[in-house]
Amino acid sequence: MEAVKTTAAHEIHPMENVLRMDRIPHIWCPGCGIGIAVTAFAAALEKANIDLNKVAIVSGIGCTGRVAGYVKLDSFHTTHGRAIAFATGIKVASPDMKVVVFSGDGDLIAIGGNHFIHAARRNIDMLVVCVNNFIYAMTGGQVAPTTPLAAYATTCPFGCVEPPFNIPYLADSSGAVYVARWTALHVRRLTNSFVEALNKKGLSVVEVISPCAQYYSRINRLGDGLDMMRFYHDNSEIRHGEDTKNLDIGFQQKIIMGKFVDRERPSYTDRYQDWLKQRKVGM
Amino acid sequence: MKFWRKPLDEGKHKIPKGEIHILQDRCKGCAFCVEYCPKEVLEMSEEFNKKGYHPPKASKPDECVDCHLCEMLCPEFAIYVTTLEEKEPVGVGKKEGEK
Amino acid sequence: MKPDPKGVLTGSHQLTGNQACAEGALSAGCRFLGVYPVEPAIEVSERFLERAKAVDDATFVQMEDEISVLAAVLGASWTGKKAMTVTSGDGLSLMMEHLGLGVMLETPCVIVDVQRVGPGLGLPNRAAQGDIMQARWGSHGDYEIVALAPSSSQEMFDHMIGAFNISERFRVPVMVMADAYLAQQKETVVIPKPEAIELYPRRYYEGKPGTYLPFKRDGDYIPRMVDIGQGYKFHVTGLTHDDRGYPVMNEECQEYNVHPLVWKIRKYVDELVDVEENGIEDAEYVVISYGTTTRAANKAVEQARSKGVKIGHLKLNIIWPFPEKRVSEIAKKIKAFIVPEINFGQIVSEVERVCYGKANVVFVVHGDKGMEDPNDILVAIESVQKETQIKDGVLEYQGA
Amino acid sequence: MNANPRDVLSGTHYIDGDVASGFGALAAGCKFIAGYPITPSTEAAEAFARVAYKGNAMFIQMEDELASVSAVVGAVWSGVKSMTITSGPGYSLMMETFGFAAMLETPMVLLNIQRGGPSTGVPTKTGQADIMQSRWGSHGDYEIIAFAPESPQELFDYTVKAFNLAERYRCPVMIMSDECVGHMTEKVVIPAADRIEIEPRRFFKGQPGQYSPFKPDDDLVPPMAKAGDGYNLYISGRAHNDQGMPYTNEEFKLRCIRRLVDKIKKNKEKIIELREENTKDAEVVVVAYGISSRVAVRGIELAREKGIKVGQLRLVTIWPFPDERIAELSQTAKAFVVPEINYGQIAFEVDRCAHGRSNVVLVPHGGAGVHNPDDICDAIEYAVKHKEPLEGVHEYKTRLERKVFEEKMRIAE
Repeated sequence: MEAVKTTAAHEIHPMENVLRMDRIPHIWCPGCGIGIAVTAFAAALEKANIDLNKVAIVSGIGCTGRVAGYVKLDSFHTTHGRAIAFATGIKVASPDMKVVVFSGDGDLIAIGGNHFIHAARRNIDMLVVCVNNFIYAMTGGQVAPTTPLAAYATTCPFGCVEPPFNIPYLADSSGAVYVARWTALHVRRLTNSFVEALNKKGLSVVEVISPCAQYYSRINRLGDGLDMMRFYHDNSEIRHGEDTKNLDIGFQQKIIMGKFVDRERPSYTDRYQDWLKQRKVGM
Repeated sequence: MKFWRKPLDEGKHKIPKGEIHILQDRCKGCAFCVEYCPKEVLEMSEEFNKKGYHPPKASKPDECVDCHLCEMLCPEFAIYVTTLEEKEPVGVGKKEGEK
Repeated sequence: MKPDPKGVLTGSHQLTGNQACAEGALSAGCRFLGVYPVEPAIEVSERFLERAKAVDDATFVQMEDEISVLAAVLGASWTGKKAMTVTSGDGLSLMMEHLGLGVMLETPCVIVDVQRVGPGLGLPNRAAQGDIMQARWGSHGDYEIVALAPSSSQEMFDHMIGAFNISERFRVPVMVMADAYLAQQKETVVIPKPEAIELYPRRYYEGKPGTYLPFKRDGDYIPRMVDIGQGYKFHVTGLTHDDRGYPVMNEECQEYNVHPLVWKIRKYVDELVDVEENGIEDAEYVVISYGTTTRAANKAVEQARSKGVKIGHLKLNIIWPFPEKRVSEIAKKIKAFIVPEINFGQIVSEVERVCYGKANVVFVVHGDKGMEDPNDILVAIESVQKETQIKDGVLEYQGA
Repeated sequence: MNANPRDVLSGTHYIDGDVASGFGALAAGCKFIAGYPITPSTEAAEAFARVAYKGNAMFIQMEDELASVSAVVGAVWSGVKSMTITSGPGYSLMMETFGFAAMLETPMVLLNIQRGGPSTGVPTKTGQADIMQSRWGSHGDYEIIAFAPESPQELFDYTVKAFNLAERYRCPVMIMSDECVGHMTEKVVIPAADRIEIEPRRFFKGQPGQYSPFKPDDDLVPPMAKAGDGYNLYISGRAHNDQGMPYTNEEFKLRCIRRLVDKIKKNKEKIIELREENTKDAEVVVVAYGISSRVAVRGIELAREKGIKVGQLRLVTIWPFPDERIAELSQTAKAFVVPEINYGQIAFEVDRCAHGRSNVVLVPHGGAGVHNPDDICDAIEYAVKHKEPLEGVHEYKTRLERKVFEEKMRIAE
C-alpha cells in the first residue's frame, strides 16, 4: 500500500479560476450537495465556452443563496426570494449579459414563486438553478414548498400535510424553454445540462435534488449525506422527455430525472428589441 | 480490467491513468469520493485533518483511470485528478504478436 | 457632465407632474424604468414609453409586483444604467425591503412616490403627504436617506435631475415625494437646453480588475462603483460585509459597515440642505411647508402679510436629511412655526424637536377638502398670535 | 376573563424568549399563527407549532411574510385571536398589509425579534433598529402600540398583554423584542390559568342589520363581528364610512383616519407602561428599552460608584411615546442618556420631548452585539460635565467606534 498522496498548498485545484478561493472553505455542512452543484456549475462554465466576464450570478437567501459568494463572477447576494427579479433587471437593462440565478427551493418556489412563474412566462433569457433539498435548512429545518407529504419538519412536528410543488411541471406550464432535473449524484449529466442551458436562449430551469444531511435527513432519520446519495443511486430513474405532470416526488419514493423540456420561444429581450424597432420604423 | 469475454478491439484501447491530489485540510469527510470511485482507489484514512475530519487517501493510486468522478462529486473542491501518461494498451503482452 | 441631447425635450411644455417626472428622468439620463401600475402614478410610464423611441437605449419593464420592481431597478443600476421606479401608497410599502437592500448595496437609484391617502388602500386618487416618515424610517435597520419634495410640475422636472445627481454623488437611493394632485395637474414646464443641465457622473473605479474593492471608502465615505460585465468579478451582498463585499458577522464589521451608511449623509448635511426662504429676516412667525402644501402656504403667507403680520416662509426642497441647523437658528428669533401638512403630523414633530423650546409649534390640520386650505393656515397664524408663552408639544387649533 | 386552563402551560420553565413568546400566545388564547422561517424568530413559531394542539390552535407556515400577515388578518376576521412572527426583512415585507390591518382596525399581534440591519445584515445577532419602522413603516397615518420586553419572562407576560391591548383598542400591537432576549434562556414562570387576565373580543351584540363595522363606541373603538354570523360584512382597505363602504369623500377620510390616530392618542395614559428607578432627584436619566435597559443597569451602577445621581427610565411600551413624562423629567434632570442598538431612533424622540431643557446623549451601537457598560458610564459622566445646552442629540463615541475607525482594526471573521 502506498502512502497517502497529499498535495502541497500551492497546488491548484482546476476549478479555482472560477471560484473565490479566498472564501473557501464554504459554510455548507459535511454531506451537503450544494457544493456538488457548484462544482458541476463551475465545470459547465468552462465547458460552455462563454466569456466569463459577461456572466452574472444572482442568489437569494438560504444555504444555496450563498452560492453567489463563492463563484468568481459578477455576483449578487440579494434579498429572500427576489433573486429572479433582481436578475430580470440586469438582463433587461443589459441584454448582452448572461444571467444565472442560483438559489434554493424555498427561495425560488415559495417566497419567490411569483417571480419564478412570471420570469418563465416572460421567458427572460436566464438560467435558473434550483437546488432542492426539501427543507428550509438555513433557518433550521422548517417545512418547504417541496417537502414531501408526511415528511417531518420542525414546523410540522406531526408530518407535512401540504402537497409539494412539482418544480419541472411548474416551470414547464409557466413557459420555461428548458427544464431538467438531476440529483447531486448524477453530476456529469448535471454538468451537461448546465452547459446546454447556458447556451439556450430563454428561461432554463435545472432542478438539482440535493441531500440535506443536517436537517432533512436528520429530522426524518434518513442517515447522513452518503446514505441520501445511496438512496438516489438506488431510486432514481432517467426518463428524458417524460411528461412533467408525472414528476412528483413522494417521501422516499422514486425520483424521475432527465431533460424534460427543450423548446424554442422568443425571449423577452428579443421581443422588446423587435418592439423598439417597429416603433422606430413607425416614427 | 476483467472482461467476461475478451473484446475484439481490446488492443486498440489504452487505459488512461490519473494522479489523485487531495487537499486534505479542505475535506469535511463526507466520503462521497470513496463511495463512488469506480476503481475503489480511495479509502477513508485514519488520520485527522486540521478541522478534525478524516480525509480520504488513495490506497490504490495506480488504479486511478482519470475519470474525475471524485473531483466532480466533491462538495469541498478538495480533490482533483491530473492526467498522467496513458498506460499501455489493455492487452499488452498477450497480443504482442498482433502488433 | 452634460446629458444626452436625445433625452432632453428642450422647450416650453404643458405637462402634468407625472409627465414632467418622466421628462426629468430622461433628461437626467435615466434609461431604465421599472413599474407596477398603481394609481396615481401610471402616466409616468406612459410618457416614458412614448419617448423611449427617441432615446435609443431606454428600457422599460413592468414587473409582477412592486417588490420585484425595486429588485429589478437595483439590478439594472449595477449594469451602469441610471434606473428609477415610480409608485404610490401600497407599492411604496412593498418596496421597503428592497429600499434596505439598495442602501446596503449602496446602489444609486431614484424612487418616485406619488403619495395618496393611506393607510391601506386609502383613497387611491387623492393626495396626501402621509409617507414622509416612511421614506425615512420605512425599512428595517439603520440608514439615512435623501428625500426631495417638489411642489409644481417644473420642480418635478428639476428635482428629478437633482435626485439622480444626489443618488450618484452619495450612492444612495433617493426618494422624490410627490403627491396625487401635483402628479395630475398640468402646468408649464420649461425644459432647458442640454448644455444648461449639469449631471453628476457615476463615480467609477478606474483600477484594474482584481484590485477592486466594492465597499472601500476613500475618505469621503462613498465607495466607487463598477459596472457588471467589465471583468471585475466583484461580489456584493445584503449581509453585513467588509470592503471586499464578503459577509463578516461580527459587531466590529457591523459598526464598520453600517455607521458609514449613516455618516455619508449626516456628515454632508450642509451640502444637501436645500430650503427656500422668504421674508424670514424680520419674521415673528414662520410657515414651514413642502410639496403641494407650499402652494397653500404661499397664499396664506401673502394674506397674513397684507394684514400686517410679520411672517416668513420656509420651503423645504429636501425633506430628508431635515435642515435641523437652519430651523434651530430661526427658532431662536421667532415666536412660532406653523406647519401645514396633508397628514396627521409627521414633519411637525421634527420641527418640534429642533425648536428646543425656543418657539411654539403649530400644526395645521388639513380640512375636508383634501388639499390644505389657506384659510386654515390663516386661522392658525391668527390663533398663535394670542399665545403669550412657549408651550410644550405641538399646538393645534380647530380651523375654519 | 381568565385564560383557559387548556391553553396555559403552567409551571416553571427554563426556556428562551422566543419559546416563551410562543407559550404566551397560546396562553392568551391565540388560535392561529401564520409565519415564515426567519432567523432569529423561528423558535417562537416552532414552539407554537409544537404545543398548538393543546389549545386546539394551529400553525401554518406560509409561502412568505406577505402571505403570513395577510393570513393573520383573515383569521382575525373569522373570529380568532392571531399572531405572526418575524424579524427584520420579513418585517419590511409585512409593511403593506400591516397598514391594511391598521385601516381595518384588526386586532392582531406581531412579534418582531429584531436583528442587525439594514437589509440582510447580521441575521444571527441582535439589533434595535426597527423601532421607528414599527411606528412609521407603512404608508399613510396610523398609530400603533409597541412593547419592548427585556427578558424571556417579560416576553411571555407582554405577549399576553399585547393580545389584550389589541382586543381592547382594535389595532395591531407590536412586540419589538431583539435577538438577545429572544435567544436568552432564563427561568420563565407561567402562572395558573386563573391568574392570567384575558381580554375577550368585544363582539357586537345587536341584530345583523344594525351592525356597522367601524361605528365607534364612546372610547373611539368599534365592536367587532366575525365572518359567518350573518352580518354580511364588507371590509375594505379603502377609506370607508362607518358601514365599511369605500368613500372618496374627504370628510369620511378625515373621520376614518383621524380616529385611527385618536383612539391611541387619547388613550395614551392607559396604555403607556414605564419603569422608573431613582428618577426623582436624578441629574441624569438613562432612557432605555429591551436588552439595552439590562446592559444600562450595569452602566448606571458604575456611574453611581463615581457619585453621580443617575436614574433609569425604562420604556416597556415604546409606542405611544411618553412625551409628557419625558417633558416632566426634563424639568429636573440635566441630561438624558439613551443607549440603543442603532444610530439614533428613540434618542431623537427624547430630544423632541426634552424641549431644549436637558441635553440628550446617544450611546449608539450598530448591532450584532450589546453596549459596553463602560461606554454608558462614560456617556453619563460626559452628560453631567457638559453644562451648556447641546442642541441636537450628541452622539457619544463608543469604544467600538474608536477601535474600528481610529485604531483601524482588521475586520475579519
